Amino acid sequence: MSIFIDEKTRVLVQGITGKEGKYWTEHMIGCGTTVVAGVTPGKEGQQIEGRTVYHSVRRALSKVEVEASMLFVPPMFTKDAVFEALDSGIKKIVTVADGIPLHDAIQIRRAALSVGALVIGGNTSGVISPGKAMMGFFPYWIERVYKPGRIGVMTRIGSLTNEVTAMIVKAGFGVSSLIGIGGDPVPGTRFAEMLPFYEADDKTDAVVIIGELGGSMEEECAEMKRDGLYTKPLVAFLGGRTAPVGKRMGHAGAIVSGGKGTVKDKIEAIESVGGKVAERPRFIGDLLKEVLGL
Amino acid sequence: MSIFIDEKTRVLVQGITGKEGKYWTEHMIGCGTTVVAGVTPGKEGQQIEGRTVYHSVRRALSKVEVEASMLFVPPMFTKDAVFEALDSGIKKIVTVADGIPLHDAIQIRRAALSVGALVIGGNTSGVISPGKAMMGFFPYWIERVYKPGRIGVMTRIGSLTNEVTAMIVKAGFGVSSLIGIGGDPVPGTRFAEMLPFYEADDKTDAVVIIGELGGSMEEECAEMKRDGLYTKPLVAFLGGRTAPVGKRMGHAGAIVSGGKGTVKDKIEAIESVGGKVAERPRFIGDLLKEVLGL
Amino acid sequence: MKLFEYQAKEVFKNIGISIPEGVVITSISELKRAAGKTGFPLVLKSQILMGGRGKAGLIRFVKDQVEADKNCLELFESDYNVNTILVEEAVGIKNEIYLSITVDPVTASHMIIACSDGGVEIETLAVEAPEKIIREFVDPNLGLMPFQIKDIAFRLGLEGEVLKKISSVIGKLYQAFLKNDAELIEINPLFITGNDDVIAGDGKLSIDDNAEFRQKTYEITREYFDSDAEYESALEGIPYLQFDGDISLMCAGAGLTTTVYDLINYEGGTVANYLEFGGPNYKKALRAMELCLKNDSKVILIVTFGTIARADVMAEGIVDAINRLKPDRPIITCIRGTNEEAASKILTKAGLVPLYDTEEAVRKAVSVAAGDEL
Amino acid sequence: MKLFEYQAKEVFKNIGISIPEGVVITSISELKRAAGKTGFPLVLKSQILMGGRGKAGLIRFVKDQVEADKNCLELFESDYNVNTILVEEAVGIKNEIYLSITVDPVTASHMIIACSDGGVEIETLAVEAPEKIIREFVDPNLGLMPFQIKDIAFRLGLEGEVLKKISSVIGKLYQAFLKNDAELIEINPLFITGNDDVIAGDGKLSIDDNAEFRQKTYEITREYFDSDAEYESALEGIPYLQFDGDISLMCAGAGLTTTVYDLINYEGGTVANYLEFGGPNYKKALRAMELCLKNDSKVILIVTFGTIARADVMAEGIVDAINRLKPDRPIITCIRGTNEEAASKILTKAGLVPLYDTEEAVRKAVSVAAGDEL
Repeated sequence: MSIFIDEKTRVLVQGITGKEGKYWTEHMIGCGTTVVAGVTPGKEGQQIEGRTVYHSVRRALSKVEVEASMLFVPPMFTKDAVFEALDSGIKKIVTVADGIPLHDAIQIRRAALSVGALVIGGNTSGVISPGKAMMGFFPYWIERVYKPGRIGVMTRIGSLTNEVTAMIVKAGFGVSSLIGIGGDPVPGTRFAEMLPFYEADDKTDAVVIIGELGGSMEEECAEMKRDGLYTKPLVAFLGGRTAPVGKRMGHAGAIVSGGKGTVKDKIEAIESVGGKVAERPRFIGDLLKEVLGL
Repeated sequence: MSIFIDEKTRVLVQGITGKEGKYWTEHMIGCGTTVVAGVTPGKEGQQIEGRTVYHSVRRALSKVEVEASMLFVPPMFTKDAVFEALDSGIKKIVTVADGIPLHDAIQIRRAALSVGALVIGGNTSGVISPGKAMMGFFPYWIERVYKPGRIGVMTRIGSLTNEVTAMIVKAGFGVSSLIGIGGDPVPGTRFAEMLPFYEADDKTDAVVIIGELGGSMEEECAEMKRDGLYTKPLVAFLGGRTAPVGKRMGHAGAIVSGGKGTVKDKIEAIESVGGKVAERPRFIGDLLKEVLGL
Repeated sequence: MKLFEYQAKEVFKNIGISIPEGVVITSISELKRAAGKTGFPLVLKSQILMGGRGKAGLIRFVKDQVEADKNCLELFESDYNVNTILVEEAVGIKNEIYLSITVDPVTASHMIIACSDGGVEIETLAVEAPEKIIREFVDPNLGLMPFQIKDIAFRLGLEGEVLKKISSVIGKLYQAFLKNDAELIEINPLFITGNDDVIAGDGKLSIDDNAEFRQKTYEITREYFDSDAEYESALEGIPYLQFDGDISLMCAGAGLTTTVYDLINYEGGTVANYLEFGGPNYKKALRAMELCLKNDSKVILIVTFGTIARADVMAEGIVDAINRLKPDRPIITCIRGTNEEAASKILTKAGLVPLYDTEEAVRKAVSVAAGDEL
Repeated sequence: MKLFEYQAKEVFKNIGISIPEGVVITSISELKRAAGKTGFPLVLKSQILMGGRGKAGLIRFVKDQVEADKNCLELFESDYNVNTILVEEAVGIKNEIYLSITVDPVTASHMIIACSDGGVEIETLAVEAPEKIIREFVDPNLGLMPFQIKDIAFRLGLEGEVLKKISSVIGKLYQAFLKNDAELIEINPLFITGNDDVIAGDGKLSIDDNAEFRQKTYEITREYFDSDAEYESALEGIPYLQFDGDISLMCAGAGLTTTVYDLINYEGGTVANYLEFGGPNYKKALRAMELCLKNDSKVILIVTFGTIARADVMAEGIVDAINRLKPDRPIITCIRGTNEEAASKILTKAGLVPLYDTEEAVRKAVSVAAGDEL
């Protein structure tokens, strides 16, 4: 079992004929992903990597079975594309778009919640179950980063993911499933909402979350653990411990507001429920060994 | 057991300080209804019929338990009042407003469906379980019309309800629960959605629906019966058998459009599943005796 | 409220949907100037609300001024109460599309209906080619999404420029539907011209009367109605339909009135007018009776069974109306509901013989209309 | 994009929220005319984006022209980069309310925050009187409903005319929030005057940069930024923050850059600037290095671990930048990710000593900044 995606998950690619869509569809297939069809309005009948392109999600679904949809769609059209996928009953959606308008993002998440769908992203590299399948753009070919294993990873920060995952692998572990929640202020799905899947996954021994200042996603994970809804070990790396208050350092989501969302708060929350926080990426390995009793 | 309301149902009255609100609250109490509080913005602290008035539904619910809300609110404010009740988690709402804008009505029904609430109306006299309780404005004091008994009644047509119910009583029957769905093109709840309650009600032996030309509510009841979701006898009286096509005779909902919704269609649908349609109100009694084997 | 074609097209134009070059005229003297604007050939379109204007010969294509004058005169002088004619350029058509938006009460959605066979009435299409009718349901809280528009366009078999233009029309029509609190908005046909231009060939817009308070109000004029009596009663706010039978109905409540209408037909009687003075009008007995008396009916049948519309108040109003109007024909009453005993006394005192059973009252009215004594 | 107070107030005014009489000036020569419009006493409000202007003495109440001149000059000549002053009438205040709208990511709602203790920063309120903070969550698909507005007003303890006026302000502020794709819109304080008028005493509006394509664009000027370098890099689209330490960061990816920033602090180093040239900027090594070189930093630290941002492309860009700019300070690289082997060759060939471990690179940079050899 994998979280979200494995080699059998039937994936549709929306925006498959664009430059990014084409390029990453090839890599997704290369990684083992079962891409079954693509969608680009006006391009029905084209073939990309041997997959048929349809005008719309509905038309694709009238021909092929689909479980998940991968969106390579510009930010300003992402809301429409997500709603199109939801309209067809697709319950797993990944959007890598960087720059989704905030007010669109709110509606996307609202829609996902209302039908019980998982929308991952935007502003993410996507999801990967190393050795099995990938949706998004992970450099799965760098083996010292994306080695299969038994550690679940969730991340808000694309650029830090390679860094931290490399440390996990360096310590002798591998990754079961990695979910890139995305760096936007309003991601479609939050850390805590994915934890139950890791809890139920017999291929995951512990979860590492890669977070940063701002928002409350790390605190929500701590709550899940406190409430016993997640019982496996939890290790975190958090960027921005020394970040100046009020400055927007990078992600729009990474800003401390109303006195909430400091890394200090997050560390306290996680440690108060028995989780561990690594001060440096390098420490992740030791903490994992500690919590797993190795 | 009664449908929707009985003497124990705790009822809130929104718009209680208005002329209609006051008058009918008195009658609802007179009929046996448990009215627990009222709401009129700006009138908190007033007493109507010994019930405390609150500024808002939330404030009322912070003080008293409520199961159903009765709205005496003008049509243009009805959408807001319904949403206010839904916001507080009230799942049974009756609105008598005549003149709710169509686009508001669509949103009201959509909201009711999305949270699984029953919104009865608008443009209805409400609901009554004779001898127990009433929400709306039924002349329950006319005993030759509102006699308790074992026949369930649902109606789209206020003005015909007294007429038909009188015939049911004249034939020796009485009414278990009467639901006035309302005469608008988009009522909050449809006949077919109430049928399962009558099916489950051990105090109801048969259901009489009072319908008319236009729409598809009667056909939907026939479908329920065909699909076995409603198994008790079904008798209908339908107005507008001889109505000229395309003319709007009364209710906005009562117009034949797209060749659909003629009384002929409705009769065929009901009779095809073993239901009976009375040509005249007077025939209702005989048909009831027939279907009940009396 | 149903708008005339030219009014609907004005709404279309304001929201950016192309319409043919056209001029509204109300007399033949304006025709020449109008034709100067549209050029020849042109189309004379009678502005009445009745459906099937084409079949009734109320839309005329004309080649030149002589034909135009002749046809225009014929239309103004027809039996169809044509007071306004829309003079329009004749558009060169490659294709016609059907497009409309209404609501679906079952799913609580806005419903877009489209069909590649435009120009035909949707009722006909529904019977003859139901598989060609495209329905798209829109969540009113989300509004029409671009992917839905695209899907409609693809299902219509469109591509290229026409696809883009019709997509734009669908989006705009939806905006107009919302903005106008429309019960129905329809373009049928939507022309696709030889140059792939997309132009509204006709227009229907029915505005929800209940939303009047937040809508532009159109002045109610005689032209909206089939008869003077319907116009007059509309001004009064009393629902009224004109027929040409013997019995004037003066009932309270739409459903009860409709049922009385049925029962009269069952009994072999004929209805002179449908008039419903229930609800907010229950105190308007005088005005209602006046309207009934304008008919050549033989009897007035009054049936009510009210709750808020109190029986005693209605009875008083009726007696007052009789005293003032001194009706020249018999009146049969069947007044029941709240305070029916008081009503009974009022009517009896005034010399009427109140009945209490609807069917009995109907039979009486039919027999009186047939010449029997009251 | 954060707007200045006077810009936010312009938005308020356009949507019908009252603001004090006010004039924007950019030089002291305009003051007299402005005062003529507002009268005395008046308020001089420095238009800078920094919070806590009151505490910093950047808002001055003045009684007459002499005081006004003196204070205005002081503000323009302060260290706070004050180029614009809003000259406003002094409003007679009975009461102050806090009001703002933002989003709640957890419930996917719009969130209205109100408090009867206006004039205090919400962060302070959150700590000192959390029970006084009113939160109302709005379903973005339904929009703010009247009952919610009423409820906020009742919870604020309002009644009568003031309740009506503040209800209206809440509704309008919500419209402005939507129309402007706002991340945050805030009126703090919202004045209630002695006459029960309701006037926006201050205004904040932060527009979502991602929605720029559908929003009015405000020209980016130097006044929005704390430093020339931040202004210049913003024009370039490169995220940049000015500090005054020794190490220029030139990293790819916000999170990685922030982590490198942390690691430098852990190691006792200091950061000269935060610069992030990842994502769409990964081909802008030349421009990024130019910006870094404007600092008095002692070393440039380049850390990347990219996927789409290919390591070889970035390495080429860096080598090109070095060749062109001939930097006067050491450069430490830690370039990994897609095509890292090729990158390694390019850097080595150019005479650099590429590192592959972030911490090692950070330690190196700190030691070099401290005077050690490369």
